[in-house]
Amino acid sequence: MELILLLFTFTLAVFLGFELIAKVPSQLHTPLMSGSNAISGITIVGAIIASGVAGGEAGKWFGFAALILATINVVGGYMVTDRMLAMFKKKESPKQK
Amino acid sequence: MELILLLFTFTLAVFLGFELIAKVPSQLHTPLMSGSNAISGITIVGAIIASGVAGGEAGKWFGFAALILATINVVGGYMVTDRMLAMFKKKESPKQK
Amino acid sequence: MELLINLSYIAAAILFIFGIKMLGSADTARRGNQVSSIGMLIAVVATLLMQGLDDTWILAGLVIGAAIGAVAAKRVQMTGMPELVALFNGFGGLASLLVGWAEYVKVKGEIAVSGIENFAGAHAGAPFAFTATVIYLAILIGGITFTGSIIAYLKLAGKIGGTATVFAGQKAINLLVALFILALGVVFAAMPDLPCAYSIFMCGVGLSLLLGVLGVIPIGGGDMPVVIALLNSLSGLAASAAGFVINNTVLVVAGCLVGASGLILTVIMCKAMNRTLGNVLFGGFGAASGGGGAKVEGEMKGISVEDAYSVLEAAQSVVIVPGYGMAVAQAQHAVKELGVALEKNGCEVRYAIHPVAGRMPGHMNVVLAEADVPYEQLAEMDDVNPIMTTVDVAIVIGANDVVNPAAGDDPSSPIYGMPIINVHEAKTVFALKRGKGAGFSGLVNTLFFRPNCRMIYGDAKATVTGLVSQFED
Amino acid sequence: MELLINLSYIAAAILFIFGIKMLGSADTARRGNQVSSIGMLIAVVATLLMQGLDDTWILAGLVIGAAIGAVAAKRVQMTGMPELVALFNGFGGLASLLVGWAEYVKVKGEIAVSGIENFAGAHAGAPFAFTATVIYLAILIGGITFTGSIIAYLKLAGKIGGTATVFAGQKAINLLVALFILALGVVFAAMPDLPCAYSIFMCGVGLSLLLGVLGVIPIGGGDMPVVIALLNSLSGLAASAAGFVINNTVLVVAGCLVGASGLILTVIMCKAMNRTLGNVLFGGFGAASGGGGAKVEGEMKGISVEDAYSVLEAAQSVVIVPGYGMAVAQAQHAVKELGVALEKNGCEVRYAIHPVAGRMPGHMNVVLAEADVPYEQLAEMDDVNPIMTTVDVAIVIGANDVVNPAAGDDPSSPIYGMPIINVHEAKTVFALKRGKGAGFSGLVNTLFFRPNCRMIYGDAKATVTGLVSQFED
Ligand SMILES: NC(=O)c1ccc[n+]([C@@H]2O[C@H](COP(=O)([O-])OP(=O)(O)OC[C@H]3O[C@@H](n4cnc5c(N)ncnc54)[C@H](OP(=O)(O)O)[C@@H]3O)[C@@H](O)[C@H]2O)c1
Ligand SMILES: NC(=O)c1ccc[n+]([C@@H]2O[C@H](COP(=O)([O-])OP(=O)(O)OC[C@H]3O[C@@H](n4cnc5c(N)ncnc54)[C@H](OP(=O)(O)O)[C@@H]3O)[C@@H](O)[C@H]2O)c1
Repeated sequence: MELILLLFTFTLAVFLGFELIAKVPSQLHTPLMSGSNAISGITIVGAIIASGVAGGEAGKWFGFAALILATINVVGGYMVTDRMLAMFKKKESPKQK
Repeated sequence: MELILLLFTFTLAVFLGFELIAKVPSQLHTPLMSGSNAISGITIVGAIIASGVAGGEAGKWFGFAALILATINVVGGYMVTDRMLAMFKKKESPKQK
Repeated sequence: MELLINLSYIAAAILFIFGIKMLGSADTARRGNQVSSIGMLIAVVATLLMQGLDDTWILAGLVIGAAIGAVAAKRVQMTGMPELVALFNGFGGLASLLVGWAEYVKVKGEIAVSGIENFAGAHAGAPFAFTATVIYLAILIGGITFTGSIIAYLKLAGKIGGTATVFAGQKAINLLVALFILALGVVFAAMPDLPCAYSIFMCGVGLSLLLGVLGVIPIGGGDMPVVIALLNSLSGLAASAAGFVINNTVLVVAGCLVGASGLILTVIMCKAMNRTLGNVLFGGFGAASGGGGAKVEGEMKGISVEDAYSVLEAAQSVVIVPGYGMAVAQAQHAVKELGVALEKNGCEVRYAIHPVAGRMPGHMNVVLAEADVPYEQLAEMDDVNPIMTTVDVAIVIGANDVVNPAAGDDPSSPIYGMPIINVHEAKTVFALKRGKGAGFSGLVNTLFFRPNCRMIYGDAKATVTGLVSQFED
Repeated sequence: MELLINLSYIAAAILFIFGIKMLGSADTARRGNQVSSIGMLIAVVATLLMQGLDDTWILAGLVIGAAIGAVAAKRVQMTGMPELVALFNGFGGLASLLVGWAEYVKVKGEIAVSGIENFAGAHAGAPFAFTATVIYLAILIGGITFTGSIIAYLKLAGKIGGTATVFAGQKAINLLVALFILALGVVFAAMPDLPCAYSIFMCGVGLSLLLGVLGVIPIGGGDMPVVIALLNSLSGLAASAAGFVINNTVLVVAGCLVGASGLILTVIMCKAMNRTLGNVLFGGFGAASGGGGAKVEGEMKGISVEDAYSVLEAAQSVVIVPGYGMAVAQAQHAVKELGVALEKNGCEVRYAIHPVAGRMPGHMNVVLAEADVPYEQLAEMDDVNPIMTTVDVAIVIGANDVVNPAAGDDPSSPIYGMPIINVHEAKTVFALKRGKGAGFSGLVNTLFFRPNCRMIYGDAKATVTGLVSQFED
């Protein structure tokens, strides 16, 4: 039953993902890609669990490496996205004023 | 854990529901309402289970009544929606030709 | 087997998602409805595969329900569809209520045997309070949906007065009832082993039924489509709550999809009438019959069918604005003939469809489609308004509120701000109605007093047929 | 505590949903990114609340990773951002692979102790085959994402040739590798107690890494943004698979959201270039250097900066078309000065931005924003093309493919059908480039041979600065 529910959740998330993105102006393609790349770093949660819980020396090291890599992905991803978007902001602010 | 997953599923379904309906031309409001009303008759599944499984005489009768009502909702709902939409179709077909 | 059932549920949910999505656009709407009905079929068949069900009873229930539903759906007149939807929706709500009730009866029996501490129920590991809460939610939402829909049905079907019934302290009473329901619910969930638990439960049932009545009564009949959409959203939530009760995913998901998309639809419908949801629910709109709005000076000038004919004969461009009265009079076929006659006479004919003309969204589209009015001649309000000043004659057939200029120029009018069809800008306006009756909002229509407007009194069908026969002579 | 963790996960998922939604529209994009980062923070903190974690190691890992990520993100040049995203994405894929691997090592240990029949693992009740399948999927998708992204990074950063590397039988080899991976997976999942299971697993890892390389190598550097978007979608799926492995909802949901929305984004990006996804992946586009397309007759005519200046001085309306070369030459500030000088001279100046000019979508917008070019002067391709015939001078600064008329009039050209900026319709075209170098597609540009086109050779920055100083004198 739990697995079924997980599968259900998965299915709904797929549809939601499809619906969320509709028309995106082309200048936002790169930030969107970069921002959702940061989200895909969610595997950091898996890495934390793996490096903290996984059995054996080898498992732990794998987990640790995964943790570092995933953290780079998350932190770097969000920051670089923010930098990109900050540049757009600068451009658009005169319009808003 | 199972409940949490159910809650997760619920949350995703809420968002998905919001995203699914965007701009609907006003002539479709009624069919859309009627069609999704038919879907809300999904409680028929609950009624089947209740009338088949629920304990005691009282529970069974409740289930049976629920079953009839839900079936009316489902069957009637789909059919009346189809009738409405069929009328639109007639109107639009000359355009398609 | 259980795996198969669950996978079927997932498939059903996917079909519902596609179905709702497709229902939202004209080209795919009909197929969308079919897709979602297949999803429903899958869900039902999968459920029947469960072990230990009493099949005779279930089949009997399915057959009886299907027969009633099918007959009702086939028999209903086009104009009666909205109220039928309301009725169906009420049934769905009641079904959810009963499912919750049946489950409560079962749970009560189990507790009596095993003691509340050892209760497991559908939710392994969850405290009993959770089970109690979702049961209460299911009956609460189901109950409101049921009576609310029934009232909406009665109002739409004209069995009880369509106008808003407002009385002093109404809002306070509603609030009190709601708070009381809430309090009962908290007690019910927190102290499930009270001896009077079942009475509390029954009280909850009764009060939620009452709340449904009280909530819908003060809303004017013209707002019923919005109310139905909202109640439909609620009935989805009721199904979802029932799903939590029996721990069934497809109920949770499908119910919730309907709940969310129904809410969005409600908001969209409110926007089309330039209202907010709060205003619809609590505004008591349409209660003050003939009240609000400035007093009108002047008189309504009638015109005979013959005189109207001579004006129409000379017209180069005519806009026909159908409204609720045309649907009531079943005048659509005559109207179509009038359109053809005018065209033969070298006149350009357009039908201007207001989004909330009639008693349900799309009402006019459906009625005119029945009479085979060519699709190209139907124009949306926004397309026809800009060219209104170039129109020779605007024929208003049984429409009233949707052509009330007060919506545009009288800030004291309750419908101020609603977009209307600006027929008053046409060179001449003919208004076909039986008498001095008001429209759904109950307001006086200043259009009929304008110098460029002439009334043609009488039943819409008779009047239009008269005009057509003039053309034939 | 477990409840709290799980509720936090739901909150995180909701924030991700809002984040992605907001990222899709210009006004909310930045806040959307922040919202989703808060979601991530919540998810991480909630996970740290779990019992029995070895905190020192975890904190060490987090600090190291955060430091590296932050420095890289701060240091990178604007033009280097796409490749950095590729690199990050590769890390994410590798992390998912390692999570899967770690879990496998753990599971293997457990099986050795308890025997495979008694295996329970994260999925109570599920057969071991399921666990094996999801582990395999996680390492497979993670592996492809990793090496694929690294190749994309190397191509974008110019560390390996940007053009497509195509060799005979390439597709066949890729197909073979993919099939082999599949076969290994089936064996791995179906017969998990083979003594050589670990070797099979390692083979799977190795082959999926190989497949990532093989899959991306034949794709031209110009298509890398699309490839990165696709790999991003894959890395989401890898995270989702890892979520199934350790039975963690937030991983499943967030990964899946990214997987689906990334796929949509990929398709949208393909559309902007008038390509299909299949064509991008398997087309070997840009491989035939200078190949396809008709031979061009005529010669490219140069013009000196001084002569160009006198033409510009007389111009009433100028369109500036920036391209990759402008970004490389870091000429944006000089270009802005030129724009100002032209305006002072009474000339109307517009910048025409092609959606795929440069090396990432929005590249030109970002670069010009850096130089404070006024927002109002930026025009989309579709807005500027219709008025192109009225333009006196179009200055093409380091752009090539996006102004290649062959896309519009030469069906044999590989870029035929791509929408371009029709500078060739302007009265005069100045093309600023260093020499006869081709653009990213490797194609000859017939524009440069047209009679109304004059080349101004030299580095874009030097040339533009030269023009500006002419204006100042
Ligand atoms: N469509 C929707 O979904 C929807 C939703 C919510 C609210 N509403 C409300 O419903 C109203 C619709 O406006 P409407 O302009 O279509 O209609 P209306 O304002 O209700 O007016 C109908 C008019 O038709 C006349 N009439 C009735 N029977 C007739 C007959 N047999 N022959 C000729 N005339 C007849 C009536 O005048 P006599 O009695 O003098 O004949 C009345 O003035 C609006 O207030 C709208 O807000 C509609
Ligand atoms: N933006 C995206 O997201 C994206 C995505 C996928 C593909 N692409 C592809 O990338 C290409 C972009 O087109 P584009 O027109 O912007 O650029 P391009 O076609 O790549 O051409 C760049 C031109 O700039 C010149 N150049 C290079 N360095 C220069 C310098 N320092 N000073 C002056 N000129 C210099 C080069 O000629 P010389 O060597 O003679 O100087 C070259 O012809 C398209 O093919 C597009 O499909 C872009």
